[in-house]
Parts: sequence; C-alpha cells; structure tokens
Amino acid sequence: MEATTVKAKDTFSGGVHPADNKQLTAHKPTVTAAIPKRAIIPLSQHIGAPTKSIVVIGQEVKKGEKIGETAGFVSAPVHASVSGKVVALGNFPHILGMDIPAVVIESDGKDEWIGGLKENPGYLTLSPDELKKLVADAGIVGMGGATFPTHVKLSPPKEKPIDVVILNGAECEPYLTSDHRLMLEKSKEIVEGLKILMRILNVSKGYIGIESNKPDAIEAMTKAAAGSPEVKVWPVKVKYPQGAEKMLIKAIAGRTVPAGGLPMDVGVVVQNVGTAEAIYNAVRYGRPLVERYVTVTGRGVREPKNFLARIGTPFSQLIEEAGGLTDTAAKVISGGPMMGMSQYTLDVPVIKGTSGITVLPKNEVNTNSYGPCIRCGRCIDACPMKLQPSYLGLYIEKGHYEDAKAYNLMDCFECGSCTFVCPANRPMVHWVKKAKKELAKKKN
Amino acid sequence: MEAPALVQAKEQPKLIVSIGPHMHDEESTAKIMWTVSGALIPASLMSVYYFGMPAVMVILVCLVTSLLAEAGMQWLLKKPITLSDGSAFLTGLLLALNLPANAPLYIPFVGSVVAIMIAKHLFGGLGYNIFNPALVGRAFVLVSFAKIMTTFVAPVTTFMALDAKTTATPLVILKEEGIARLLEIYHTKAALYQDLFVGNRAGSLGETSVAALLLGAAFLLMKRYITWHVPIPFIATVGILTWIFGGHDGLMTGDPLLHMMSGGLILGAFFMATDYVTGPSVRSAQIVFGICAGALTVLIRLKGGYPEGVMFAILLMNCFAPLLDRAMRSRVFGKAEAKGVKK
Amino acid sequence: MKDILKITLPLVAIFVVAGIIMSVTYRYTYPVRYQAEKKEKEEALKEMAPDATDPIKVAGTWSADNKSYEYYQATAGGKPVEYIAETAGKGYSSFIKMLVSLSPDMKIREVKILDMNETPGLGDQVLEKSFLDQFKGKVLSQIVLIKGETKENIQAVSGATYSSRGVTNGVKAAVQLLVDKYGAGIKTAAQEVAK
Amino acid sequence: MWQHVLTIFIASALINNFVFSRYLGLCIFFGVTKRMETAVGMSFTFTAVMLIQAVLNWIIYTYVMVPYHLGFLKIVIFIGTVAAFVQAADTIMKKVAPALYYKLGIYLALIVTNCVILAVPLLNADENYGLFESMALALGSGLGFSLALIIMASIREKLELADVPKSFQGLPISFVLTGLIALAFLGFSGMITL
Amino acid sequence: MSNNVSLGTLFKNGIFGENPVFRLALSLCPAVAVTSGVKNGFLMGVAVLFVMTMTNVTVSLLRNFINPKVRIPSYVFITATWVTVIDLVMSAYQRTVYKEMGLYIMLIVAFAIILSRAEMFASKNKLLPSFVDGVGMGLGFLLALMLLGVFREFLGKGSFWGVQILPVKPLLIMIMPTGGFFAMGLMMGWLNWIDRKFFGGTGASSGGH
Repeated sequence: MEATTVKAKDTFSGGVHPADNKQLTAHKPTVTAAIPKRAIIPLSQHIGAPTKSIVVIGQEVKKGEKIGETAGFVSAPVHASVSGKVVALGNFPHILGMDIPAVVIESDGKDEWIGGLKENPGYLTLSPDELKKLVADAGIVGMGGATFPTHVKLSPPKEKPIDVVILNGAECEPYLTSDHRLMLEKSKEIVEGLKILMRILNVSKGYIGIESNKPDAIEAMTKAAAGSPEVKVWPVKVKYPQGAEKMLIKAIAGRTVPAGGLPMDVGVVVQNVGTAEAIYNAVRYGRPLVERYVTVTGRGVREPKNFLARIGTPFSQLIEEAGGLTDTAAKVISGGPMMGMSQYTLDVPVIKGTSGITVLPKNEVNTNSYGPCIRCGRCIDACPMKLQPSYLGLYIEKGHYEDAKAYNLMDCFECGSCTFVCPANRPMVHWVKKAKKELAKKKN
Repeated sequence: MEAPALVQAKEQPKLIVSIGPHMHDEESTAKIMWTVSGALIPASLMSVYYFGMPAVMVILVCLVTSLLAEAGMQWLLKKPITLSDGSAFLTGLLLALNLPANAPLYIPFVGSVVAIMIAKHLFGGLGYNIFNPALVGRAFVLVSFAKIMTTFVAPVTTFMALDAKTTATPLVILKEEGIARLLEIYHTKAALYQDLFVGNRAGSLGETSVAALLLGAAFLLMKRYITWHVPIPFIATVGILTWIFGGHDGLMTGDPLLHMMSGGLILGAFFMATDYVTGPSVRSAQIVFGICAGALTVLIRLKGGYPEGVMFAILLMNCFAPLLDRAMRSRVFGKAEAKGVKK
Repeated sequence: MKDILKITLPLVAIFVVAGIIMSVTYRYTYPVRYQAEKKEKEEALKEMAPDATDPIKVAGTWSADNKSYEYYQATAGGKPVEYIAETAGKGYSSFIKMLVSLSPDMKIREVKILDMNETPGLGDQVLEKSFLDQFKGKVLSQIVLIKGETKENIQAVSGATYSSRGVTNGVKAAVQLLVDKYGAGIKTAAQEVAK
Repeated sequence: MWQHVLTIFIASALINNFVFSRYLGLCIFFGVTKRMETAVGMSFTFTAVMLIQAVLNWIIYTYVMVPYHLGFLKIVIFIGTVAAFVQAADTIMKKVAPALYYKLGIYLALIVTNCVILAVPLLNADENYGLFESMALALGSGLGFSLALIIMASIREKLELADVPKSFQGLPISFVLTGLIALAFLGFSGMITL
Repeated sequence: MSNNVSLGTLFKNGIFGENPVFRLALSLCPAVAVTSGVKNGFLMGVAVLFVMTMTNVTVSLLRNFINPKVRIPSYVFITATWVTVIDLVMSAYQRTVYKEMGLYIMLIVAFAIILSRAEMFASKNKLLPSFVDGVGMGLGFLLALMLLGVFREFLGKGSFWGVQILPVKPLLIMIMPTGGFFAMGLMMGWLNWIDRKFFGGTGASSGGH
C-alpha cells in the first residue's frame, strides 16, 4: 500500500516500526471460507468465566443456537456457528496452547439459522438497556484480540461517566488486514454499530481511529459517516502499538489513562471495528456472533487471503484454503507476529478473537538465543508505557519479582516493542508473563 | 477426557513454538559492536599514518591480548566463549587508541588484561561492568607507568620510525606554558586548529585526528547506534566552560575550539561516554551525564594535576550512572495522573 | 545506692589503674621520643654540613606559605662553614619539605628532601639524584626551572613539572633567605653575575 | 583564612575522601551499602555526628588537653566523648523525636566503635586546626563519606543482578569496585595542595 | 564458644577458620591502609596483636568485677588504654613508620574485632583461653596484613621489607589506595576460590563489621 497522504494527528511516545507486510493481503477482497465439516467451538473464547455447555452429544443444533451458557457477569455465551449435530464434548487444543473444553459440531451442510431471529430496522429507538441485552445475548466480545465481553465494557459504574466512544481501526499489528478489509467492505455497518454503542452509553462523540497507512479505509469510513456529524474518522500515526487502547485514547481524545487504570477512568470506551459490526448484526438482525474476518497471511502460506470464517473453523482448513503451507513454513501464529501466539498444532479453531493467522517461513523466524543486556536503552525508547524493560528483564531473569514490580511490571501490557528492538534478543515479554504469573501465585 | 482426533490436518508440520513477539529488529549486539569498531577504523588508520609501525604494534597487542583475555576468562569461568560478539575487540581497539604510540608493548598487554579480566569479567562480563573497561585499562596503566604514559612522541612521516622525538601534547603545553607558547610552535591559530583537526600532533593514537573521529561518529549517529544525548552536551559543556574559565586574561577569554579539539575529548565523548553498558540508559539522565562529564573534564584540565581529564571524567561519571538512572527514571505512562486520581 | 556504688567503684578503679598505666608509659616513652626526634634532626643537619665540627645551632626562624621554618648556621671552630635552611615548596599534591645548605660563598651545596607526598612514579622522581644534584654549585640567579635541556639552570624532570617547580621554588626561597641574612658581601657579586 | 577553610572542605570531601583515599569507614561502607535507604540514613547520621564531634572534641582538646598537657590521652578522651555523646543522643532522641529515633537510631549504635567518627578529631588534633577548619574537615569528610555511600549503594543495586564469579560475590567484588572508584577519584588529585 | 574447645583449635581458628580479615571481614580499614609495605603491615599487626591480647586478658581478669550494665564502656576504655600504650611506644621507637600510620594505630581502638572478642569471648572465659584467643586472632590479623603487604610491596615496588628485589617497580598502582582495594578484593576472591575448591567452604562472610 502506498504511503499515506492523510495527515495523522497526535500520538504517544515510544513505539516501534516493524515492517508491516500488509501488502500481502490488504488489496484482496474478503472471501467466504467454506463451512467447516466439523466446527470446534471452545466454551471459553473470552476473558472471564468459561461458559457451561448446554448441549449433549448427538443433539441437533442450528446455526446461532446457544450452546454455552454464561456463568457470571464477566462472561459471554457461545453459539453454534454451523447447523448440524454435536459429535463431541471434550478438551481440545486452544490457541492459548492448552486443551480446553469445547463443543464439536458436525455440519449438516444446510447452514440453517436458528428460528426466531428478530429483525429490527428501528433498532436505534430501543432503550440502552434493551440494546445492551441484545449485545450480551449475542455473545459479543472484543474482537481485536482482547476478547473482553463487550456488554461489561458497556456497563461502567455510575461514578465514571463516559463521554467518548472510540472505534479501533488502527490495526497496528503487522501483516493483519482483517479490520482493514472490514472497514472497506462493511463501512456502513461499522458506523451503525458505533451509533448503537453511543446510544447505549448515551455519548455524543464517536471516533473511528485508523492508522494513516490505510487511506482507502479512511476514505470509505469517512464516506460512510458522512451523514452522521457525531461520528468522526480520525487518522492516527503509523506506529506499533498505536492500536493499544491507552495509546489510541491518548492519540484521539488526548487523555492519558492512569497507570493501572481503565479507559473508563477517563470517560472513554474503546471497541474494535469488528465488534461494532458484530453489534450491528446482533441488534439489527438478532444474529449472534458466529463468524468473523480472519486474515491468513505470511510468507509461509502460498496464497495469503482474507476470509470471512465461522467460529470453530480449524486453522488447518483456512490454511488449506489459502493454498496451504509452503515448504519452509515454520511458525503458525494465531494473530499477528507482535502479540500473537505461536501454535504447535493446526487443529486449533478460529475463535471470536482470532483476527488472523500468520505463517512465517523458516528464514523469518528468530531462533537465536539471547545474550546479556548491554543496556543500550532501545527498549526504554520503544516502550509505549515508558517502562524500563531492560531492568524488568534483568530483575526477572534473576528471579527478583518484587523488584520488577517496583519497576512497574504490572503496567506492561506485553506489546512486545521492547523484545522487537532488543539487539541482545532478550525475551522480555516472556519474562514479564512469567513474573506476572509468579507474583499472582505468591498472592494466592 | 481424551481428545478424539476428529479433525486432522493432512500432515502436521513441525512448528516452532515460542512466546511473542515473533518479529525482530535486524539489530544484534554483535552488529552494534562490530559497527562501532568499524567506525573507529578511520581514526586507527590516521594514527598509523602519523605514528607508523609502533602504532600498528600497540593496536595489534591490544587486540590480540583482549581477545585472548576474553576467551581465557570465559573458559576459566566456564561460560560460552563469545569472541564473535565483538565486545572484546572493541575494548581492545578503544584501549589502543587511548595509549601513546611509543608505549612499550607490555603496557597495552597489561592494560588489556586489566580491562577485560578485572573491569569486565569480574563484574559478570558483557553488560554488567560498571566502568568502561578500556578506560579502566588505560587508567590502570597510566597510574602504574605514569612516566611512560605521559611521554608522547611527535608524529612522524616515515613508517618505521624508531627514535621519534618526544614532545608534549598541545594540552600539556597549554597548561604548563600557556597559549603563547603554543602559538609560537604553530605560528598561527589557523595552523594550530588545522593540525589539531587533521591530527598532526602528539598524543594518544586516537586523540590525534579529530577529522577521522568525527567521520566515524557521524556514521554511528546516522546509524542511530549512538545518539546526541551524551556527546553533544559533553562537548558543548567543555566548550562553554573553557571559554568562560579557560583564559589567562579573566573570564570569557578561553579558547573553546582549542579545548574541544584537544586531548581525548572527541574520542571520549563519541566513543566511550556513549558506551551503553556503563552510561545511563534513560535519555534525560544521559544529558546530565554528558554535562557533568564535560564539567569534570574542564575542572581537571584547568585545575587538576593531570593535563587531560576526559578519561577521569568519564570514569567518575560511570560511578554516578546507576544513581542518575535511578533518580531520573522516566515516569510511567499515566503514572502522574494516577496519583491525582487517588487524591 | 548500693548498686550505683557497685557499678561505679570498679569503674573508678579501672580508670585509676588505666590512668596510671598510661601515665607511666608516657613518662617512659616521652623522653625516648623527644631524643629520637632531636637526633633525627641533628643527623640530617650533620649530613648537610659534614665540615661542621661544632654543634649546629638554630640561627632563627622564617616563614613561607604561612608555615614557619628554622634556619641554621654550621660552624667549625667558630667559623661559619655552612648555612642551612628548612624550607618547603608547593608540589603537585603536597608540600615538599627540604633542607638546603649553602657554602659561605652562597653557592648551593646540597638539597635534601625530608618529606613529600607526590604521586608515586611521577612526582616522586624529584627524589632522584640526577635532579637534585643539578642544584649543587648554583647561585641564586641560576635557580630557574627550565623545561628542556639546560646546564646553566635547573632542568625539570619530564612528566613531573609540578613537583620540579615545587622543589625549585622552595630551594629558591631558602637561598634568598640565606643570601639576605648572610650574603652581604656576596650579594653584590651575585647581582653582577645576574647582569 | 576562609579560603583555607574552603580548601580543607573540598579536599576532605573529594581529594582525600575518607573511603577512597584514606581507607576509613570501610566496615560501614561495605556493611550498609547493600540497600539505598540504609546508605542514605547512615549518611545523614554520620555527617551530623561527625560535625558535632568535631566541635565538641575541638573544645575539649583546645581548652583542656592542650593547657594541661594531656595530649597523650587523646584516644581515651575522644572515644569517651563519642561514647558519651552517642549515649546522650540516643536517650534524648528517643524522648524528643521518636520518629527520627526510629529512623536513625539503629545507626547510632554503630557509631561508637567507628573509625570515621574518631578520625575527625584525631586529624584535627594532629593538624592543630582551628574551630572553623575543624568544622570544615568534619563537614567535608562527612559529605564525602555520604557521597561514597550513596554511589556505592546505587552501584551495588546494579551489581546485584550481575553474573559475578561465585568466589568474588559479596565482599571481594565490592573491594575491586571500590578500587575502581578510587581510581576514578584520582582524577581529583592535584587540584588542591594542603 | 564453650570451654571444651581445645586451646590448639582456638588458636588455629583465629588464624585460619575465623581469620578476622579474610573470613570474618572485620576491621578492614587498616588492612588496606597500611599494607603498602610488608614492614608496615607487620608493625600494624604487632600493634593489633598486642592490643588484642592485652584487652582479652584484661577483660577476662576483670570479668567478674565489671558490672554487666557498664561492660561495653568498660571494654572500650580498656581497649583505649592499651591502644594509648602501644601508640606511645610506637611513636617513640618506630618514628618513620609511625609518621605514615600513626592515625591507623590510634584507630585500633575502634576495631570491631577487638570489642567483639572481648564481648563474645573474653568476658565469658578464663584467663588462658582468652589469652590464646587473643593471640590467635591477633596473629591471624598479623598474617593477613603481612600477606597483603608482601603481595602489594612486591608488585608495587619490586621489593620485600624495603629491600629491592626486582630492578623495576612492576605495577606502581599496587601501593596506591586503588591498588590496596584491588589487592584486598583479589586476595579475598582467591582465598574464597581455594576454600570452595579444596575445602568445600562457602566463602567468606559477605561483609559487615
């Protein structure tokens, strides 16, 4: 994609500029992936309490039928993404790297929606509470990858009034283009979704933040939002991790989320553009979240593509549809290369938060061992949270977790910028994760 | 419950699993070290041009001893031997550039051994040393062999110069006999500046050619291997303070240009004060580091017993680097506001 | 009350005994130290003026750099054979204390460094005979430090200019003093040389 | 006169730094620099006590010991003064400023048998310094000592993470480190001749 | 420490196992300060040996006589007395050496090692063990100082006890303060290494008083 002529506005300090490689798929219109023969639908696709299965083996289900019931407020129901028969209940590989409970549905090929879906063209006249219930019932979670149940974000405590909603279309993660394509292809729906969000939160200011390296998306969204003066499309600087909530809020609203705080502390709610589209579908057509845009990319697949794929589609199927792995494919990542998670098996399914599958060939995989920290300070410059990752690394390496905590370990959101720039190849993110785990263990 | 193999890819490829990020910048420690070493090549060549064979010998002994000491120490400590990372090579080269050409060869030997074994490996090796190893090596031999280390030879133009004439460095002449004597030797200020710039003067190998050093420094700045935060405040402070206090006829009569181009300032400011390991890593602390090092240099040059203060200034600031880093830690994103909220 | 007594009495006893031990030691070591100090000085002076047969007497005190020093007259059979002055010069990191002896014709006979704390290896080269011997036979006007070759004057030790200057200045001050005091007849001669 | 006082002050803080060139107070220096807070607390306490001791002992030395020729008892008398002072300070602080006592009290106990404190009056007596010179020496030494403690503490925090060879961990490497700092401090030498 | 430890063990402990300088890391100041030459180290060691022994003996003799409430001041006073004695003697008979290290001789009074032996050992033991302990500790100190002195004087001046052995001064830095710290650090590290390697020890105390 051509470098942009769109003028980007404010940004944060720090950050890195990895090669984005988005040209692999950015111009490719989305294709609908085949309905998976067997959809593996994990019962936990979000942050919070896992759902409880409400189906039994052999049960016939329709597309959109609820198969996992919420087990708490911070939770989101799970729905069947295909129509067919439940053939297995058990632990299956999950992108987090472990086996967790999932429902396997064998498709009957009919792809029938469940009956009783209520279409509602006058959705904007519904009350905020009704809208929120629709969102909650549709099992919508943050689709940028955080997978935080959306209705929870939409229920801020009274003492924290919200006055700004931001849609996150920054897509700063290299390689991924699913949000980009979504913005081009479903711009109207996204704007409508934003309006619904604004209505739920009773907010009059809505922004759509897009990195300025996607001028076509900016144009499409601006066009879609033309009739809605309350919605503004906001180009932001191209820099990783511009799409992180706190960084985006800084760039667009000019507000700084306090350390350890949440966006709502400064009156902001951020949602992914994909989430907005899902919300629109849920509210307008009553359809639960059963499919999403997934980019399958990287030089490890033969034909990188953008897919509209059902939740539960195994990675192996999407990769096959993208021409299959190349001979040198060495690493399959769920998500982008910065924050995504590498997979040991292709049996893992697409879940609600899967924005892409990146396959790296051997020569792009860094297998060097790490060396001692030479204190070059690159990580300090790169850290968007203004932490000192070098010190975090040194402390954690030696097992001084408490000292790491004193160096603001808990403010790290593991964007990987430090590890990306480290000349000594030190695995800071790995250590931060480890330290957080150890500290949590100590607490219990 | 066992997971039945319901879905199976045609063949499961062997996949590499690791924790992200899965992309990496092209930089590496070795690349940085070798590039910095490379940036010192012009200065090394100039020193060979001016001091001939003895300079070659000093450089060679430093490099060989440093590498051997590194390998030996790592072998002794049962650590992997990492000569290829270039850090020992760089230390050796920097040390060589800090020695006079006429130094008997045991001096580069002792200096390198001290630099690598004591200043570097006793403290845990690369990344952990508190003081710049090359400067420790130099300070050690300076104190141990004070006389030899403060005797310099004039540049020669024949390669195999064996009995070069000893002479004082411009800074020593300036300190002990005043600017008038310097002008007597060089006739005009312009000629003096020119000789300083090109490197036609007595001094340590790397002290001589400002032009060659600046060339290397510009390359490193361009590659962003070093930043302006340390060297520019360092040199500027020296310039300003020597202008104010450096003159014999009262305040504001000093010659900043002369001071900025003399001694090891350019070498020290761009290549040694910028050492990642022994300097502060927070940007604001780096500026303070540079200013303080500059002030200490001037203090030692004008008031101290030694004619040249760059080495001591950097070593002294090395002591303070952890303190500076600690005191000037950047404020975490959103930290100040967090305090406000609590109130 | 009884307790306090119990604590105090032994303490007082210890104090008294300790006081006695220290006093006795002092009583017996003080003269030794005094004698040693005196002897040291005498020997040093004696070395400076080997021709003197009479005991060397303090002729007066003078001061330089706010510190006071003594000067002496050495005689043999009542006739002055040597004038000696204590002096000091500000060196690199310390005051260099010296003895300077002049023959009756106001030429330097000997310079001896008593005490100094200059940088080892650098400043302490002024202790070397080759440097100090330069002073021998020089008159006041010749005591000028030169960097570089010289026979007429004093050549600084290369690399130890500060310390060399300290010694030279100290010697010069002492010679000046002795010339002022005793060199009435010679002074003019010296001045002529200077011309 | 004042210039001399200033000279003594600077010389005792930097050039003749107690730790780096007079080798005094090493036990404390190595003992309390493992943590920054203790180093800072120690610095305050020591500087204050050194200053007070210098004045107190100067008075005793000048008005009692010199007139009565008791110079040879200076060791006993000085250490007695220090001990008495520390005892008194301990008692008074506990009553008057318990918060301060809680913070600095632990360091007070270390003072009685500490060469840094005792060295100040001994040096003053040796040099026959006047009151202001004595105070300059005490203050300069105190601040120089504090500087040494704080630098050392900050470096040791960094060193704690280093892969120091096993045999050198702890005291040996601290000694080498101190040697290197002393080497750097040589840069100050020659600035002032006392 | 109980009385059933044999005197020989006690003696050996002072010199090796609990060497005040290298093992207990006590009283380090003079170890660096006066060891630029063997002779200085030796004389300092002798002074400490004397004070150590005499203090131990005195405290042991008076242990039933001193009220525990005032024991620390008393011990300090006793130490100060013996330091004064050795100070006066040294200043009279060793003029040149005294000029260099007089201050450190006076500061023996503030040595933690002496007070701690008085408090921990002599005040609880009979005369003979206290004496042996004092001599052992003092000798340990003396040996440590001499070891450092030999090392530093040889490297720094190329001589031994003032007698020039080498024609040159190999590493002048070793007789300077910097070198003192280096020597001490390297020596300690080396002894630790020997201890770990051959005796399975854990190295010296990590510092303190």
